[in-house]
Amino acid sequence: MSLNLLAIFYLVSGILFILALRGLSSPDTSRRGNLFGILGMAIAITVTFLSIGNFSDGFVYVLIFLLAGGFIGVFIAYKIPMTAMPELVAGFHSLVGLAAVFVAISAFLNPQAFNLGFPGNIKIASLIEMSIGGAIGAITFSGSIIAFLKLRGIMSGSPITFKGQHYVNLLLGITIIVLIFYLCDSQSEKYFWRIIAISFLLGLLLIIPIGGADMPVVISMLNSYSGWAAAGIGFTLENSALIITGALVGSSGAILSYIMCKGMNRSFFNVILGGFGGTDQASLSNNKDKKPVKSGNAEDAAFLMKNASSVIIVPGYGMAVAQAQHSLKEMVDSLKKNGIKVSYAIHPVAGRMPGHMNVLLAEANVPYDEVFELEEINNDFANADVAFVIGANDVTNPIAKTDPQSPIYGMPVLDVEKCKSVLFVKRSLSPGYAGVDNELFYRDNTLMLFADAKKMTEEIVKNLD
Amino acid sequence: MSLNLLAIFYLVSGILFILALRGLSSPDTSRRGNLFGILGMAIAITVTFLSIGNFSDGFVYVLIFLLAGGFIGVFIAYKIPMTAMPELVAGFHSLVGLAAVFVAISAFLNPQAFNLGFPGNIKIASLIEMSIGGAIGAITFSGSIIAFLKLRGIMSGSPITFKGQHYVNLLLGITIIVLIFYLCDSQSEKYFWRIIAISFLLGLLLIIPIGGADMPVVISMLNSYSGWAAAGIGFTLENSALIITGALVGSSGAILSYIMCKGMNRSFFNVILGGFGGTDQASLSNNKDKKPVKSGNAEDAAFLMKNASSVIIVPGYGMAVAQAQHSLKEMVDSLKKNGIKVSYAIHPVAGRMPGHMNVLLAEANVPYDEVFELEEINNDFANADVAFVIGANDVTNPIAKTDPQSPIYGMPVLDVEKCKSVLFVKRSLSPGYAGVDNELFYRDNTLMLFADAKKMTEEIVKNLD
Amino acid sequence: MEIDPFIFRLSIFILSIFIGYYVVWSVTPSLHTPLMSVTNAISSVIIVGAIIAGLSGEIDSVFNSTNIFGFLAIFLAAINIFGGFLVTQRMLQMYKKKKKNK
Amino acid sequence: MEIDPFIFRLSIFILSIFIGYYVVWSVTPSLHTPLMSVTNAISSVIIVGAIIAGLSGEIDSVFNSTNIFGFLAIFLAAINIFGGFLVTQRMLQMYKKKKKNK
Ligand SMILES: NC(=O)c1ccc[n+]([C@@H]2O[C@H](COP(=O)([O-])OP(=O)(O)OC[C@H]3O[C@@H](n4cnc5c(N)ncnc54)[C@H](OP(=O)(O)O)[C@@H]3O)[C@@H](O)[C@H]2O)c1
Ligand SMILES: NC(=O)c1ccc[n+]([C@@H]2O[C@H](COP(=O)([O-])OP(=O)(O)OC[C@H]3O[C@@H](n4cnc5c(N)ncnc54)[C@H](OP(=O)(O)O)[C@@H]3O)[C@@H](O)[C@H]2O)c1
Repeated sequence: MSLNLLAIFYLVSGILFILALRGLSSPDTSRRGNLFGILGMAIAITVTFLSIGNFSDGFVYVLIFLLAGGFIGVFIAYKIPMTAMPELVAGFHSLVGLAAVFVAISAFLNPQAFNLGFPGNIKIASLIEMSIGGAIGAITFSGSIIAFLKLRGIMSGSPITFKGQHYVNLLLGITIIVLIFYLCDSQSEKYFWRIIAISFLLGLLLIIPIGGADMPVVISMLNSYSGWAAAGIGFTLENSALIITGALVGSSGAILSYIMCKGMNRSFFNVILGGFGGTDQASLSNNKDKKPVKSGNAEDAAFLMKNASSVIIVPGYGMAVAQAQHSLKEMVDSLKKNGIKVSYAIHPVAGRMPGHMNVLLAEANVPYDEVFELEEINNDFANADVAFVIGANDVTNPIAKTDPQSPIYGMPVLDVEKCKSVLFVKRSLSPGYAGVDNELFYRDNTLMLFADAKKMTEEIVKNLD
Repeated sequence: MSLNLLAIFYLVSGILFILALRGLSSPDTSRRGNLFGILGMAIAITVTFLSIGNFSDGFVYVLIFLLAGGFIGVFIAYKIPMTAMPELVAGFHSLVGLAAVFVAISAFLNPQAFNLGFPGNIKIASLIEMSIGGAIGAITFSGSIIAFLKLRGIMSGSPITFKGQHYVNLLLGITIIVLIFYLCDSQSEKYFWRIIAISFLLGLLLIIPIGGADMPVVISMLNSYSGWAAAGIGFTLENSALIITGALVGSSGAILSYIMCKGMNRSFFNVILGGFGGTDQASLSNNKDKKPVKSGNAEDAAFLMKNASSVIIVPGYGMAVAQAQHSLKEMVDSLKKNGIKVSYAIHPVAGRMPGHMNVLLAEANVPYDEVFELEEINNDFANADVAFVIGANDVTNPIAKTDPQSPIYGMPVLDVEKCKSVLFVKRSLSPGYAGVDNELFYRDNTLMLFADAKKMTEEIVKNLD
Repeated sequence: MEIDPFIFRLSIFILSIFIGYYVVWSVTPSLHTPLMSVTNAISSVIIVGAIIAGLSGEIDSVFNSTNIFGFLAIFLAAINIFGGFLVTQRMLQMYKKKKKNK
Repeated sequence: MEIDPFIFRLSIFILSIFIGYYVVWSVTPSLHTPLMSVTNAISSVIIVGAIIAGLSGEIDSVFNSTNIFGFLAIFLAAINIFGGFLVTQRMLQMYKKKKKNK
């Protein structure tokens, strides 16, 4: 296949990836978008094969590895529960990162195959590109592994900090840059291996100090890194599909991190510098159990909601932990059978990753046009009878509106307190992710339902029948 | 200057143009955006000079022509009244179109200067690109001239149609394509001139049948054409600044035409195929002067508004015609002094070009945060006391919501009739652009103020003091 | 063998169309009139071609049939550039927030 | 003299960053989770490099120190491609409108 035709096909596959992301602007077009993405990938792989045209033994092995990987991928994709999405994405990122490292290594060891020169005499520009691609890939790999372990609970979620760690990281970063200089100068293999090794180490050190609950921002940031790594390799391979895709993924990850930080009203550096959001800190809340709270059981809740004319459901992280979305849907269905108007209010950072609640509700067959975003629904609380807050906490905390000292001050929150009555389903009075006490628990129009979210909704359903 | 450096500078200027358009996403950033645009243009011009490096006589003449044109441009920009924007844009488009034609001609006559080969032996690809660029440029030129004449009132605004005109246009279009083939085959100059000549003719014939009031859509479409012409020339000159800019302008114009057509609830083809929106048709309205209307004078209007607690102003084309924006602002100021809440409601297609009302109000120093778009304000009419409709008609016509036969059926309209009372300032009962009678004139809570918009507001101001 | 530069230009063209699409949809409707005038101004970057054409003749014969078109194109494009950017600036200058006004 | 292809690639890269910026802001927040998984899937287009690396050895010695890395990279990227697109499809399949549900 001519180089020109090949370039056009790679361009087409880059454009198909753009269309894939574009499809996500609405659920209706999203499935078609995903198909565009698959098509783009199929084109890129096929033309790469054709361009080599080497249908020998090697080709068979490529197919074997491709299918083996594909098989594992399909298996994981079917088995994974929706609640494990954050870990899954982290795990997948680590693979992309490692793949980028391997491609960079191959390019270094066998530059002829990529038209980059000869071992010991590689073009300087290519050398720089492949070191950058490899280094970012390595950071992505080891960082994602830590993120994965923390999210999976294999490693403690608490931030592990030590004095001067930021200086150590800075030093490592500088070392990598210096090594790239040496590599360009000497073309010596040992520098290349050192760059990769130090990058692995840097990835570990960067993510270890960040608390488990901050992992979503980290994942998105690593996503962005994997994009830049791909773009770096794309320059090495002179491949526009990789360059376009890398840039897309790079900006997408960066924007998502930004959206998350803004939603939590924290700066990106505050997250990245670490030491926040560990589980220890979260339990360090003050003056709790001091004021009296009204608590009730499933029967009370069922009674209240049956007599309401409109109910707004506010799901949060606890719903995900308890996997309560299916029984919640059942509850809503039986409320609707009683002629009660029910809608869902989703805060932009409810749960632990962007869009977390939406996926879970979609999994439970909740139609997406019953699910509203903060700005769409916040005025409706004043006219609703009951706010049913299930496993959410920070996203309802009015302290964000009043106390400039509070860590969540300035974050927009759902005005559940404007409802006639508020039901809180959670297991205790302990605070949520941000570690801030919620004064709503102690209000007169609040009824606490202390229980696991799933058990509680199941019981409410029984009481509704 | 090396070709690579030159290419980088052209890329930078393309990016600056992107940032210029991006700035327009809010009035705050728009001025900086415009400066980016100017900077981009300055870079493009400067590096072009440097790349030629021919500081001889020719250079002096270039400067003379540049400054002469610049002087005229500055003069026009300072003198033009804001109400003449539509004509101005049409006039400017014609110049871009003609410039594109001239560049294409130079490239054809003197291909060496552009590295395209030699006269009589020009690269086929370049020949195609320059013919397309030249043809689109010529269509843009003659079409814009007609649009300009119609908008300025020099030529009758009524659509001039004859049987089979669409077939004639189609034939001309095909002829152009055939001539391009011949040109590539023979490299003969005569075919090139014929392509340009027929394109001029086609431009005239395409726009003449379109009614004067549809000109804004046409202008935007011609804007889009001028972009594609620039991109075509950009391929010929292998210049990325031109390619990027051409694509930007091309899509921008197309999207604006689309927005306008959607706002009027008409299809693009309906507009382009012509025969609609002439002044004759507009006066052909039925059953007017039959039902009784309540009409009042400035005193009545002043009394009504003085006793209101909130007033919504709905400006339309008539305000632009009467240049009433300044006295309107005065009226609003004196209402505000009386403690009355006043806001402005702008329909997306109020006036005769997108954003027409906004510019005029901005000219009269109305702060842009008092000006609301249809979706933002439409619910407020129900709670307002007075809707002051000044020179608007179609955009308030409730027939768009009720009568599927009406030409404006389905267009979103401002719900002025929900106000306690509605004041209409216009000179007669004659309909607006769409030629449809407005039943609001005959309602009980409507008071007609028959007068020129400027005179009426001036009198109201007197009565308010 | 190298990839034909035309293909790169095509890529740039197509990607720019995407950008144009997004960038224009993000323009607020109240600035649609300045948008029309500024796109008109930037499309006169065609002056680049005009300058090359104008300077292409031999040094001694400044005006001949080929480069006179270049000079004319410079003239026309310059009207647009200066006129377009200035009138846009004039319009944008008028868009003010409430505070400054009271 | 021709323009260095690197400059074209740089243009493509920069323009794509703009597109990424706009395209991602236009994604509806309720689809942010699928967005994360699909961007992960498409970033495995790096498999293109892996395939070239895997097939670069001599025909007779399929596995040697250089192209074994290529094969490993193919394996890893394939997990992502199949896993990423499928899990995205699985998620998107769940987003339904009211009508179908009642
Ligand atoms: N969405 C994102 O992108 C993202 C990313 C990073 C961080 N965050 C942060 O995450 C927080 C999200 O707020 P949120 O209101 O959704 O959650 P939250 O404030 O973290 O509160 C979750 C609550 O759920 C309860 N819970 C836990 N397991 C439960 C179970 N099995 N049954 C019932 N309740 C259970 C917990 O209380 P008990 O222990 O008393 O049961 C806890 O108070 C925000 O602070 C946000 O900044 C979000
Ligand atoms: N904005 C755009 O982009 C665009 C583009 C193309 C078409 N259009 C069309 O233009 C129309 C705009 O609606 P509109 O409500 O703004 O205007 P309209 O429906 O055309 O009505 C304008 C009214 O202003 C009155 N008028 C004219 N001169 C006046 C003066 N000197 N003093 C007072 N009144 C005067 C006229 O009535 P009298 O003769 O009785 O005074 C006329 O009824 C829509 O139909 C739209 O589809 C808009």
